[in-house]
Order: sequence, then structure tokens, then C-alpha cells
Amino acid sequence: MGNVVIDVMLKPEILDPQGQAVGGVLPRLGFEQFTEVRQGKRFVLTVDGDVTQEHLSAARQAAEKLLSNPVIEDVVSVRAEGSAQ
Amino acid sequence: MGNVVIDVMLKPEILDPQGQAVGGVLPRLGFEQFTEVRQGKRFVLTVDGDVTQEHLSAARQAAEKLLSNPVIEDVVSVRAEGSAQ
Amino acid sequence: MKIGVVTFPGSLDDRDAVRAVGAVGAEAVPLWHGDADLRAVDAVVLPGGFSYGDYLRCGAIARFSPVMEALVPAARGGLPVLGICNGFQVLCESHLLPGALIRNDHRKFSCLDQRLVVENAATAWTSQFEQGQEITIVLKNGEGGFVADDRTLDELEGEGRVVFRYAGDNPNGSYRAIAGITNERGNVVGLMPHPEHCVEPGYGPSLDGLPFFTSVLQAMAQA
Amino acid sequence: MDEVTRSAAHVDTVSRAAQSPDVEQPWLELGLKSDEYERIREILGRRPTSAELAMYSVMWSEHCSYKSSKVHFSLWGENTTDEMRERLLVGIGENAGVVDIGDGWAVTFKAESHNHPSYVEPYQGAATGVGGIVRDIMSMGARPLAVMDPLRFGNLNHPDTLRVLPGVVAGVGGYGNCLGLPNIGGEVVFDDCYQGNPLVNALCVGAMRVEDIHLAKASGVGNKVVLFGAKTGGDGIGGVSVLASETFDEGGPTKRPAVQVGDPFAEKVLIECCLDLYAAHVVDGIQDLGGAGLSCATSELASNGDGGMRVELDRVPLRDASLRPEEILMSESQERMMAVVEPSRLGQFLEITDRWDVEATVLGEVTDGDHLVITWHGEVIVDVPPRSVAHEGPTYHRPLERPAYLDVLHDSTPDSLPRPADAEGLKADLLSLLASPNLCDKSWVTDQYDRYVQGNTALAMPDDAGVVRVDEQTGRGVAISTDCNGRFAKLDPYAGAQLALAEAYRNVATAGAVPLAVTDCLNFGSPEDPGVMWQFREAVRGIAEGCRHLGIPVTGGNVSFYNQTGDTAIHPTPVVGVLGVMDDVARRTPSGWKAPGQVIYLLGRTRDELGGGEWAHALHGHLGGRPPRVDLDAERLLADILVNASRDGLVDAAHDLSDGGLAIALAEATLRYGVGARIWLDAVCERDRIDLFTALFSESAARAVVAVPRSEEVRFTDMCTARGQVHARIGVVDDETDGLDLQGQLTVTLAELRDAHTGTLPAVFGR
Ligand SMILES: Nc1ncnc2c1ncn2[C@@H]1O[C@H](COP(=O)(O)OP(=O)(O)O)[C@@H](O)[C@H]1O
Ligand SMILES: [Mg+2]
Repeated sequence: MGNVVIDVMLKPEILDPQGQAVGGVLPRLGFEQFTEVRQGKRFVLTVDGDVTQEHLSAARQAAEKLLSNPVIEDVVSVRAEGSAQ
Repeated sequence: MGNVVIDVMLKPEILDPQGQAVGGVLPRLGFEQFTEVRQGKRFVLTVDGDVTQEHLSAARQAAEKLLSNPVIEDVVSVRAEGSAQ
Repeated sequence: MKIGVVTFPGSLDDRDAVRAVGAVGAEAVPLWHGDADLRAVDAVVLPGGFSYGDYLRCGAIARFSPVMEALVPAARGGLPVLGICNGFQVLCESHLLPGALIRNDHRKFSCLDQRLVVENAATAWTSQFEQGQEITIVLKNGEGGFVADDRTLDELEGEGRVVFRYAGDNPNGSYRAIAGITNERGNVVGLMPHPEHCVEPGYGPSLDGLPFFTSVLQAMAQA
Repeated sequence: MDEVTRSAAHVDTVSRAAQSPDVEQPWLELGLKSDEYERIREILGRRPTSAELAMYSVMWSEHCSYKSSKVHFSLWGENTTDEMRERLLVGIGENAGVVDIGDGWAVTFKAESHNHPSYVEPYQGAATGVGGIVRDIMSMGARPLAVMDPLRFGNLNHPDTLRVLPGVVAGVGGYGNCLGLPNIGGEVVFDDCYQGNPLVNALCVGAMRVEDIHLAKASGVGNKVVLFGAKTGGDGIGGVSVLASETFDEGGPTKRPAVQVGDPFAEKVLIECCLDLYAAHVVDGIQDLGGAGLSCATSELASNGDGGMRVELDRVPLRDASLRPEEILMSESQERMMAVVEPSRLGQFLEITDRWDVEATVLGEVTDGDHLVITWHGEVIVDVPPRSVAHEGPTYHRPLERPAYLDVLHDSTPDSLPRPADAEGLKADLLSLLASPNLCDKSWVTDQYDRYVQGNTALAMPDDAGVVRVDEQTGRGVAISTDCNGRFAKLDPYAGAQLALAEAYRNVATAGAVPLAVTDCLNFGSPEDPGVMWQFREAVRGIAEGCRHLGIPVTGGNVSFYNQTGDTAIHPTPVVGVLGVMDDVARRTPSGWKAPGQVIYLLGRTRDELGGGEWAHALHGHLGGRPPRVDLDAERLLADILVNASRDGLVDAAHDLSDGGLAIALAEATLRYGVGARIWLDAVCERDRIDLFTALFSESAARAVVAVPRSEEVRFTDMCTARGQVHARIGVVDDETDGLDLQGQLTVTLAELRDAHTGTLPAVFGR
């Protein structure tokens, strides 16, 4: 079994209320070193056997078509990840 | 400016309705090759200057303390990422 | 006059929409997400709810349903379509309307009696309002923040396609306090608040939802 | 794990159990007592298999068997008269009680607790609490109409409250909103006693035609047993991993989440699917899967039926293929139901589940004989008399003892607390009380709940009761309120429980509905503490006898024990829900006044009763003395007056008096629509021989304020006089007055009222 990992983030110009909220709480917990926080989504797609180029290109298509909305989001990466447990 | 990226996923034994919903549509869109989909969160924390070991260990603490709920989630990775745009 | 009301799995306000259609004397026709068949209706309402659970993004999965495959070209051809809340999100995901809806800026679901200004009383769904009229209808959602890039926003403003704007405090961080918009032709309207909850005395905060439905009856009569 | 290892060799079968009587079994770790384990052996005539042990241990747990509380439940029956039974279609003992509300409509409602899971994981704990009670209502054959959520938290300013409350509220909303069920009321109460043990109670109400009531029973030999809904995972198994690790060595699955995660979308689809199944008349018996999962569903269905049942457990669709049979039996995976279906209707049943994309699996069938037999890949792993699992668990007569601290508490009356000496002081107390955590505006919470979905909501927060339409043609519908002041119950659990009942009853009548039936959710500390057990007994007796006095039956409820942190129990918190009926809910009475010129009347008598009240608690951190006197005759009369006045159009607004007394009721009625009032209380003070402070802050029961149109004033007062209802004209609605003007005493502007009322929760939880 292998995994394809897809990362999706809101475009930088789009307001990110969740990231902002996290960013607001961190200093109160003593973490002052982070200047900004953005929150995105991570999808792990499992395939039988090893991840092939075909899997990766199918995943890329799925990411563009379904997993992200191009009006507000960017697909920041699509990659194979070591075999699952 | 540098970024620390934190990935959080639901523990494997926890029901993931979001991933399930995505997994249910993919075949209808012609993607039959994915046997399971799990959805998680990705946080990007920005720091001034390069990412140091201190940043990473602070991020790790923040991940455990605030960004994940250890009852149902795992922090699957905390890593530095090339400098931001 | 026949107005179709679509039910997706997870639609919640479909019954209310049916009731609202009946309240103005039109015939409500249930449309099923799994059938690519509009059953010869004269207009369509996409109701509120959480289609397919809305787990990925609101409306993202509904967009690919068979009924939407039939609806998108019909809407492009001029069929009056009203997207309420989740229906608005589906219209945006389907690119019948520009922009997108994201998590409320305060990150909570909120249910309010909301004041709105009608900024365009010339669409298929708003002709029975006065331009500039203030109305109060129910707003209830977790992801009602309207966003789009500046060029799109300027275009919407410039072409008079902002149909409703929030009055008073911006309840969810929508850019330029936009509550609802229309397409170039004015037949497709999407908004976050819920007119279908405001059509019966004794239920809901007002009767300000009725003109939406009387407007489309008139548009259909003229068509 | 592959098929082979999962099947035969590693499974504890009935025949193996018969041959190996001396195998050590982890009954203690599973929470059984040695005599309970012995009883199981006696019932079976051998040692139980691991699967049987799993079933008995969950079904005989406090949560499922009511073993500490059951002996007190005879009080319900003893206090239910034939007259009270008349409208009761289904009573205590089924998934939920059902009452006849007229015109062929039946209504079912019930409350349940999800306290402990909500402390561990607030969002999911609360969400699955809502999901569970909704399935209970569905399993009666009803369409769920609305939910409510009585909540209790620790100190508002404790950091843990900041973790628990937002999660719980988001969970209640996240699940209920997504199901499309309006939330029409509840409670938000703060008290230090709930710090390590918040209470998350959830109530659901549903309706059906009288002839469509369904019951949880498996009868008809050859009928199919169908499991449908979500796949089964390792959710909420907790204790069974003990069993697994005792029985099996290596190679087993490792982690089993004690937390259940809800999928409200799956439940929404399940609701619609069930309603289609009911409409098609293809369901013979039905049961929801809640606590104890399949163990409960199979044993209860079989036990309530007239035959036995055979189930092939290996057919259960799994989310996690490594689950062992005993884990499958105990899993509390959400969004599942079990139905009994005649073979000739199975095809139609499966067509409907298909249309909704709901997975349905035939697990087995109803058999003759009286055993529940469960197999795993052909081998028998359970063979038990189902009644012994579901209904014949142990019962305890636990020792009761009135706690000694009560005398100390009773002696410490609020009389010694400093009462404000002048108008300035009264005003300051009024505003602080209005801003106090328990009396402040709760919209930070309630705005997160959809109160409009389905379009049938006629009244919801912040009014006294939630009111929903049942029949769209006639407008017939129901009103519900839930209440409990735990401090009253601490001072006197009998009176406290009756005051909770009285308040909920009064709230329903205030909205204009005729009270009809009662549900409860009894939250207490450890039953092993004789003091707690005494509180419990007193509270049950209070509710049961109170109901008899009011003539409305208890139709069901829930018991939650072990609500304590260390040795310290929460205040006894018997939450009572009352349901009432209205011919046309569009005529309901809201809690605020709007029309200038209407006359304000205070109904009921005021005594100096501040013990356990909000003034002593919020302003002085004091708990002591006696709670207000209970007068159920007065409550009955008041309810009658309120209902008749509403029906005849004699009142346009009505608000009951409870926490914080008259001062808070007047402030809330003013704030509701932002319309002011002039008030004079001299006559009331003189009549009741009290001072202004007492008139404003006492919490005497059986009182309400109403706004009467001038044209109806004579009819209204004539009715009160004729019926002997104590009433006093205390003011007039006046939109020229900014806020409240207590003539000759003090004025409070609308802005002052609003600032005090609305600031508290946002200051802690943000916008
Ligand atoms: N957790 C909650 N969920 C829904 N409604 C709530 C909740 N808490 C309070 N409310 C609503 O807010 C209003 C005020 O609550 P409360 O002061 O406790 O009412 P009362 O004193 O009449 O019982 C009521 O309408 C009540 O139903
Ligand atoms: Mg009340």
C-alpha cells in the first residue's frame, strides 16, 4: 500500500479565519515567535501497491477538479509518501 | 522569512467522515484507483529569518498543545520549509 | 407555474422551499439529485442544508451531481435559479456565480434575524422589492463569508450585480458586506440568508421572503 | 489479520467454554462484581464465552441496567393514575414514551445525558449525545422535530471552561444543525460543582400518526434481522480491550478509541431513509444502536419479542477489519439502526436503503425457541436467554442516608447577607445580577443553533419554552421547557426536584400550551455514596408525587450517576422536561411586551424566599437556608389562567418568574423587543408584607408577569378573581420610557440593561 499526499492552502490574499484564530492564541500560550499562521488541508489517498506516476497524475487531476476550489485555494503539493503501515 | 509546516491527521482508528465523503465521490468522477481517503489539517507558521531548532521545538510544542487534540489526532510531522514567497 | 426544488442528500430546507413556493400559489416540483431531469419546471430553487455533509467544501460535491449537469446549461440559457445558503455555495462551486464562500470570520455557525439592503431590484427574484429597501430575513450558516478577488468584486459592483448587502454589522466577514449576487443576465441569484423561512405569519421574523417568490412568478409570466 | 486467524482457532466458542470451565476471565476489569459473574455462570450453566462476558458486562453496567436506580422506579408507576394514563400511548420502558396530542397525532420526547464523553472530547461528546437521542426518537417511528440542550459547566472564569464550553456548544450545533433539527431551547448554567464534571443533556421531540408507532421487538419466526447505516468501527469500546488483551496475546489490534466520532450527514440520511421505510410499512420492529451497540440491540429486540434470534456476526460490515467478535458486539459506532423485516418485504426494504445509499445487511433471523444465538464464521460464540442479558440484570438496594451537612446548610440562611439599603443599591444589584453568568444573555451560545430549520418553529430562545408546529394544516403543535436549579436540589432534593418540575410546567403554560407529559434526566454523584442515593430517592419521589399532583405522567427519562470529581459530587441535578400541547401554535405567547399601553399584571404571591436563589449565589457566593416553598395547587391554577388567557386573547406577552425573581423577569421582558415599561410595586409590597428588595429578588414559585391589552383588562381580572388567582396591576408598557422606570424609586435605561445583559459571555469567549 502506498499513499499520495495532497496539500491545499487558501490563496495568500484570501482571509483565513481559522489560521488567524490560531495565530491569536499562540502568543497567549507563550509562543511569540510566529508572525503568521495559515491553515490548510491535507489529503492522504491510499493506493494498492506502490505509488506510480499514473497515481500521481490522477491525484493531481483530482486535486484540481475536486479537492480544491481554484477561486480561493492553491494545490501546493502532490507527492508520494513512503508505504503505509 | 521561513515557514514551519505542521501536519495533523485523525488517528487511523478514528472515523473520518470528511475523508469518507471525498472517497465516495472520487470513483464517480472517474478516479477508481484510490482505496481510501483521509483528510487532515496543515498549519503553516511563519517566522522572521530562517527556521531554527528553537522554532521547530516551539512548533512541536504548539502542535501538541493547541493544534491537535491528542484524544483523536496525531501530529504526523513538524518540519521547516524553504523560505516563503 | 412550476418551480423545482432540488433535494440533495443532506439538504435541509427543501421542505421549507416547497412551502414557500406553495405560499405564492405556484406548484412546487421535487427534483432529485440523482436524476439529470428538470421535469419541465419554469424555475429552480437550490435549498439550504449541508449537501453530502459539506465535509470537503460547501457545495463542492453537489456540483457533480446529475441534476446539476442538467441545471447548469439551463441556467446559462436563462432559467431562473435561486440558490439559498448551501444553494448559493453550489452555484459558486459550479461557476454559475463568481466568488466563493468561506468560514465565517468569527468561526462559528450563527443564526440571526439579519437586516439586508436590496441593491438590485431588477433580477428575476427581486423585482417585487424596491431598490434600496431594507428587509429582515433569517441568516444561518457556518460558512457564509463571501470572498472574491478585487477585480471580480469591482466588476460585480460596477455591473450592479450585488443584489443584497448586509445592513448594520457585517455578520460574517463577507467582502464588501455582500450577502447575495446575480449573474450577468439576472436570472441566477444566490444569497446566504433564507427567504423561505420568512413566508408565514407566526413563523420566522418577517414576511420579507414572499417577494422573492412573487418576483419569479412575474418573471415567468413575462418570459 | 487474515480470515483464518480471525476465525475459528482464536475464538472462544460455546463448546470450548463448556470444556474449559476453569479459564480465568477478566470479569473484574470489565466492571462486574464476583457475585454478578457467578450469576452469569449460573444462568448459562457454564462459564461465559468472551463474547458472552462482553455482552453481560456492558448490559449489566450501571448505564445500561439501571441497577442502582431501578428499585426506585416503582415510584413512577405508583404515582400514575388511570386518568394520567389516558393520553399515554407508550410508557416508561420503551426507547421513549409517547403521548397522544389529539387529531390522531402522537408525540414522543426524551432526554439523555452525555456528560463524561463531553468532558473528554467536548465537540464529539456533545455531538454524539445529540445523535444518540435523535436515534431514540426515530426508533419509535417518529419524525424528529426539534432538539434542546440543558447544559451545565464549572466556573465561567475557570480556564477549563474555555476548553469545554465552546467545544460542547459547537458540537451540539454542529450535529443538530446538520441534521436539520431546530434547537428550540435548553439551559446554560455555571457552578463550581460542575468544574470537573460538566453536564451535557440533550432532548429530542418527534411526532408521528398514532397508528405509525413502532416498537423495539423481534417477533415472527423467519423474519429477517437487518443492520443498516454506518459501518462498525472500534469506537467507544474502552473496557473490551481489557478483555481482548486477556484472552488473546500478540498480533491483535492495538488501539481502540474510547471516543466516538459522529457523522451527522450519515444520520440525516438515516433519518430520511427510516421515514421512507416507515411510510412503506416494511419495518416490523426497530431499535437504534446506542450504548452497548449490537449487544444491546440484539438482546433487547429478542427479549421484547416472543421468540429467539440467530445472528451471524461475521456479516457485520466493518470499518476496521481487525475487530474481534466481542469488540464488534460492544462497539458504539454511531449512526446505525437494526430492523426486523418480513422476508416478503425485504426486497422493498433494500430498495429504499439503496436509494439513500445506506448500507444494509441481513445479519440473521427470528427463530422459535427462546435463545439468542450468535455465530462467528459458523461457530457459536453466544447462546444466551436474551432476557437475562437485557432485562434481568442485577438490581441493588443501595443504602440511603440523609447527609448530615444538610442541617448546617439549612441553618446558614441568606438572612445575614447584606441587602441593598437604597435605590442606588437596588439598581446596582439588579445590573450585576443581570450580568451574572447564569442570568446573562445566552445568545453567544444559542446563536450557534439553527432555530428556524423546517419552518415550524413558533417560539424558541430566549422565550420561556420552545414551541413547534406538528400539523401544518391545523397548526397543532407542542411546547417544551427543561429546567432545574441544582442549588435548590442540594438544599432539599425533594423540593428541588418539584421546583424543577414546577418551573418547566409553568414555562410551558406561559407560552400558552396545556402541560401534558414529563421526561427527566437525573444527574447525580456516585450511587455508592448513601448521601447521594438519598438525594436520588428524594428527587425521584419529588418528581413522581409532583406529577401526580399536577396530573401529568412521566413518560421516560435517563439516569446519569458518578458525576463527581474525586469524592465531591455535583449538586443533585434532576433536569425536568415538560411537554405541552396547543391547538394552533401561531397563537403562542412570547415573553416580551411590544404594545404601548398594555397593562402589566403580576400573578402569584411573593414571600421572602432567597435560599438557593440567584441573588445569594451570584452576588454573595452563598448557598444555604431553604428553597422556595412548593405549592403545586397554585402552579396548576396559574397554568390554567395563563393557558386560558392566551387562548382567549387576553394576554399578548407572558414571562414566568424564576431565577433572579421579578427584577430579572421585568428586565428580560423589556429587553425582548426593546420596549420599556413603568412599574409600581407599592401595592404588592403592602399586600404581601414585603419590602421592595424582596419584591424584586425573591424567587417564590408559581408567579408570572403578563401584558394585557386594555380592552381585555376587565375580562382578565374577572377571570382571575373568579378563579381565585392572586393578581396585581403593577405597571404599563410604555415606549416613551427608556427601559424600566420603577416609579418613585429608580430608573434603568435600556442601554444600561442591554450592556449588563449582553456583555458577559462575549467577554470570556470572544465575539
Ligand atoms: N443551551 C441552550 N440551548 C438552547 N437554548 C438555550 C440554552 N440555554 C438557554 N437557552 C434558552 O435561552 C432562554 C433563556 O434561558 P433561561 O434563562 O434558562 O430560561 P428560563 O429561566 O425561562 O428557563 C430560554 O429560551 C432557553 O431555552
Ligand atoms: Mg422561564
